[in-house]
Amino acid sequence: MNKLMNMDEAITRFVHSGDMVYLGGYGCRCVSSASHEIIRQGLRGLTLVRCSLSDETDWLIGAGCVSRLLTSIVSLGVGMGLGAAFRRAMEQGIPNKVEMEDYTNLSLPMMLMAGSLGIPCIPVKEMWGSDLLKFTSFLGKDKFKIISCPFTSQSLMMVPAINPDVAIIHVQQADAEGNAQVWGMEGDCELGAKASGKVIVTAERIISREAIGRDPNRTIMPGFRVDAVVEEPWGSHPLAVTGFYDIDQEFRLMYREASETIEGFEGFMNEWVYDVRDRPGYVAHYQEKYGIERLEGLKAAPYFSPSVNYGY
Amino acid sequence: MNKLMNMDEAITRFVHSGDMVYLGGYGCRCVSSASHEIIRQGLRGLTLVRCSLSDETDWLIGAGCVSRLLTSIVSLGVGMGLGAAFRRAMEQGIPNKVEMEDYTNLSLPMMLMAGSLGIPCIPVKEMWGSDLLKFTSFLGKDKFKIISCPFTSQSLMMVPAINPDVAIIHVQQADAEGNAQVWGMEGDCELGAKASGKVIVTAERIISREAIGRDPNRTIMPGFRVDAVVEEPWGSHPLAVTGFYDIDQEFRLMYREASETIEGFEGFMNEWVYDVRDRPGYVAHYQEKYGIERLEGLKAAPYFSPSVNYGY
Amino acid sequence: MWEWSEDYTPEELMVVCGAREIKDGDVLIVGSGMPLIAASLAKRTHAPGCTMLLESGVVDAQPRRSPQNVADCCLTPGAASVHSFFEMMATHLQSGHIDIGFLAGSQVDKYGNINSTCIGDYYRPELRLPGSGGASPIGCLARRVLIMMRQAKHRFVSRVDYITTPGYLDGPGARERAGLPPNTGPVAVISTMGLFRFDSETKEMYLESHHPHTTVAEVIENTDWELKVSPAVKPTPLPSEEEIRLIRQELDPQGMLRRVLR
Amino acid sequence: MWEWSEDYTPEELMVVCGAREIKDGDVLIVGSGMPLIAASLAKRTHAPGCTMLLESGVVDAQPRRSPQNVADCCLTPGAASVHSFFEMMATHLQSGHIDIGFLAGSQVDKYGNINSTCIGDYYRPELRLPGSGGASPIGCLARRVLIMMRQAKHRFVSRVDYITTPGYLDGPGARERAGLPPNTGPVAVISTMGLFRFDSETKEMYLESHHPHTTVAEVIENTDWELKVSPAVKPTPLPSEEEIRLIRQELDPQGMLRRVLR
Repeated sequence: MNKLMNMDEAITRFVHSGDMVYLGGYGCRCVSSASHEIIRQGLRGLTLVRCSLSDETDWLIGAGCVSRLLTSIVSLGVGMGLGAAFRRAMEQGIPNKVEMEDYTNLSLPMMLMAGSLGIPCIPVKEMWGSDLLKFTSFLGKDKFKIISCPFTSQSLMMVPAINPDVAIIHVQQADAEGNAQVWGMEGDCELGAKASGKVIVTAERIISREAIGRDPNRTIMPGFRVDAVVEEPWGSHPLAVTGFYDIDQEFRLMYREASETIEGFEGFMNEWVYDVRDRPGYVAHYQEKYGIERLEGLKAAPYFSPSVNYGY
Repeated sequence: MNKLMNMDEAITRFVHSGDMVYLGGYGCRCVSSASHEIIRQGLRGLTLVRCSLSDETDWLIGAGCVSRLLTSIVSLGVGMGLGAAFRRAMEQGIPNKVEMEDYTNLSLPMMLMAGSLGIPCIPVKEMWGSDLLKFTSFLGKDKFKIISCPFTSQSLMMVPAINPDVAIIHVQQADAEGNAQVWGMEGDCELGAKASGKVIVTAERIISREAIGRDPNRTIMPGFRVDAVVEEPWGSHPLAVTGFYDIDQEFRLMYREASETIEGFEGFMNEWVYDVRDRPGYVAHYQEKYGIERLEGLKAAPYFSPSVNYGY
Repeated sequence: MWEWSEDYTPEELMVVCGAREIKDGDVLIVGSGMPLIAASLAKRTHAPGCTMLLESGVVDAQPRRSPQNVADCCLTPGAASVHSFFEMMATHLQSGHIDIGFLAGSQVDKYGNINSTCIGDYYRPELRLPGSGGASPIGCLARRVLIMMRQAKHRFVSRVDYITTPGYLDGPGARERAGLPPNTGPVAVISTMGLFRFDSETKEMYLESHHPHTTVAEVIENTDWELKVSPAVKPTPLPSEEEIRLIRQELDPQGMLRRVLR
Repeated sequence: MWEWSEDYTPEELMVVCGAREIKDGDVLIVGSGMPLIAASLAKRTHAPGCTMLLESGVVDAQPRRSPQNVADCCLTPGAASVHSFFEMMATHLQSGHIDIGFLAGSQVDKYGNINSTCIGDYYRPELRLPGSGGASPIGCLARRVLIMMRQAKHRFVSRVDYITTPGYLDGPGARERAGLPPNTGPVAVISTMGLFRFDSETKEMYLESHHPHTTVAEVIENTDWELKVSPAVKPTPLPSEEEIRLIRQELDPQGMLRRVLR
């Protein structure tokens, strides 16, 4: 089944105000472009599930789309620190209060994995002794449970499965059915997508079903579990995509600085989100403003994998 | 660290009588050659962990190496049925009684996964109503436990983690440090190896560390978790290895028929295991007996993957 | 339109019956042999949008020969996704995404329970059988289960010696009471002699249609309990010529299916 | 033999101190920045057999530039294995295969507990901090934890505002009582001013050596509890010229480390 559509249609059909939304990406393959469309559509009250959030979460919070955050770390990385919009929301409730449930880079993907496996909960061996157990947010008593291990009789910490309403992942390539392929750092995209009710795949390029079959081990999500496929070159910018483009740190720092004030944040949003219609419009604006050389300069240098034989 | 050694040394150092041994492979990439060495060394009392056993388990049982079997299915495949040695052991205790704990292709890999995650147990949603719950073998009451889900209060079935003493996996390629790469069907090799205390990697070919780094997503086991690396071309024969050689069904049927009698089984073992020193000796004998054309005829036809760019 | 074909073998008709149970858009999990051919047939005829998963970890395989088993390397090249049986069992089946599972076994009973573990006592079996593999989880968790088996009195028994794969256990509500998800369970048994369904009230298997090469009496004779028969029982519709052509020329050119079963 | 170098920055000395804690054969989990450089330095000098894991899912990365973060795409090409932070956290760390974890934070207390979550009240923070990421599980489960932090009175506190990562909690036996694995916990704190260890009896942090550019009194002044000092306290050994050369010319040619910390 051909599930190709543009971003506007994908978000309209599969993401709704109040949804729990899993966002893919870990340093690279971030869902920047999909987040812009969510902001343009003015969705509200989202619960974001994001293990290691990036710029897109800060935009979504600053634009007022987010009520709750299920996450493990909120730094934008070395030299960037916490997002200013995030901090305004947490510390001053601007534009709205955001509730946040703190987990870790172990427990949160374990919870997504439990979701992807269809089981209601899973044991973890960490958090003991930490204040992560002392303070809970919107999950309350369901943040974790301590039981007696039925095999060893020792205390066993169980964390609940997460099953978001919808997952958005950005991948290197997909076909029109939604078979999605990645390489490089994998993040928790597969876990998040498999845990979710609906799945939107955005891809740097659309390839044929035949081309997918030339290397089927790279498929992290088979098409039958995917609801929408969007061809979206530069979809992760200013974050990187292995094999396509590098991180645009200069652009990120520009946002970081602008977002220190509400006016600066709004200016950025107007220029890069509201005043462009879609990602091609965004890329066109970037090129116009900074020149084609800067965009070209981000493109990946070659470092090609060897071919392997799938024959028999 | 260079961990290259021959099969003799790898088995001598890392597999001992009485061990719980995980065997990798699912239709392809079977540990045929390692199993022959275990038989030659006369190990006894092994507990095999094998989700979907193949010819090697039948050889090991017939040769008297095995006391216990933790498995999910014991057919050798369409047209082959159950191994004759397996059946003699189960039905007549020849050469020795083998205790078998029956699980499924869901619960057993879940148990290996729990082992690989370092957690003592994991929920599964199956087996309810089946006689798998009614009859247990050597695990007794620890085959499974039913608890009340701490989140939903519904009954929750927990199965125990498995942590074998040693895992043996056969892969397409590895480097001398043990970084092991596969493609094609993955089976549960990664789960089994990560759940185990020691890991032996046998590989169709040894490649350089630099070559591993050209496609690091294909690594299923990083070298620091590996104890021994054995270069073993044709190591899975008569089972297949994607990209190297096809299944040798004729040879398998020959074994299947021979093994119907104890004498036939012993004849096969003498010819293909005891009377050859190692896998090169086995391959040489094969070539001598059946001709180089038959061996060549098993070699894989080309079906090459496209190269992908890891650059940035 | 299609012409009906009088030239068919019982196994070919079983495959056609299997294909007819598949709706367009269904997600199926199959082994090799008859289920794979049945699913392929459905995909080539009325259900082009169905997705075929192989237990071995392959999605939408494109084999160029009849696979010798579910993990045959010929299933890998050209597939949409290749990983592991763990992925299939845990992340697609256990999470509730499989519409149809095809199962076989050595015994089936009137509630659709299947035995593929042992004949006789579990601890001292007269005959040890392969065991569950993926069968038990598929039978537990797929929305609809189709059972394909050769008809024989010792195979169609009142109560299986060992429940490897739960059908309706001992009747209405038993699956749910045992802890299995609602709206799952066997929907049809396709044998070499007929097509059976399960009564929506009693969950007991009954004969829906007998294959044209046999009779209701013969089916009853080859069933080890007092088989109920649909008041509307009729001969199973014949395969179409196109279906037979597809099976023989494209889906099983090596005739493996026929070799295996004879 | 090596010559000692008088020309170094406090951060370079921290990196050298970190490297010295690594034994050949250790398996380390590191973030980018100082820990990555420290581990790389150890690997290039006395510990060629150590294995470096990046939290982002990379084993034995071969970056050709200073990574901007732990998930920088420059860490992928040439690595031994690239998958996910889940693999690192769950299948290597949680399963007990990590010897050393490097951690940082905004506050550390005398029992080595680390706060990277919030200053002030958790629900109404004066300052919200990044949170755990991989820090808490690493602090729970790695055999030895090394803490690298800038020295300041508001950072070296008697009790952290929030325990993101458990050190020795409130003293001997507390980790084990809380449910953490035995033989784990922080072994050293490396600051801009000195090197600290934990008393084997009391589990309290004490000053082992002050960096040559500072004094014991200065360290005490920049610590918010009554800091115990080793009777054998001495200046931290200087970096070698070779270590400084490696750092400046090969491991951090862009001088990112110095840029970040100043």
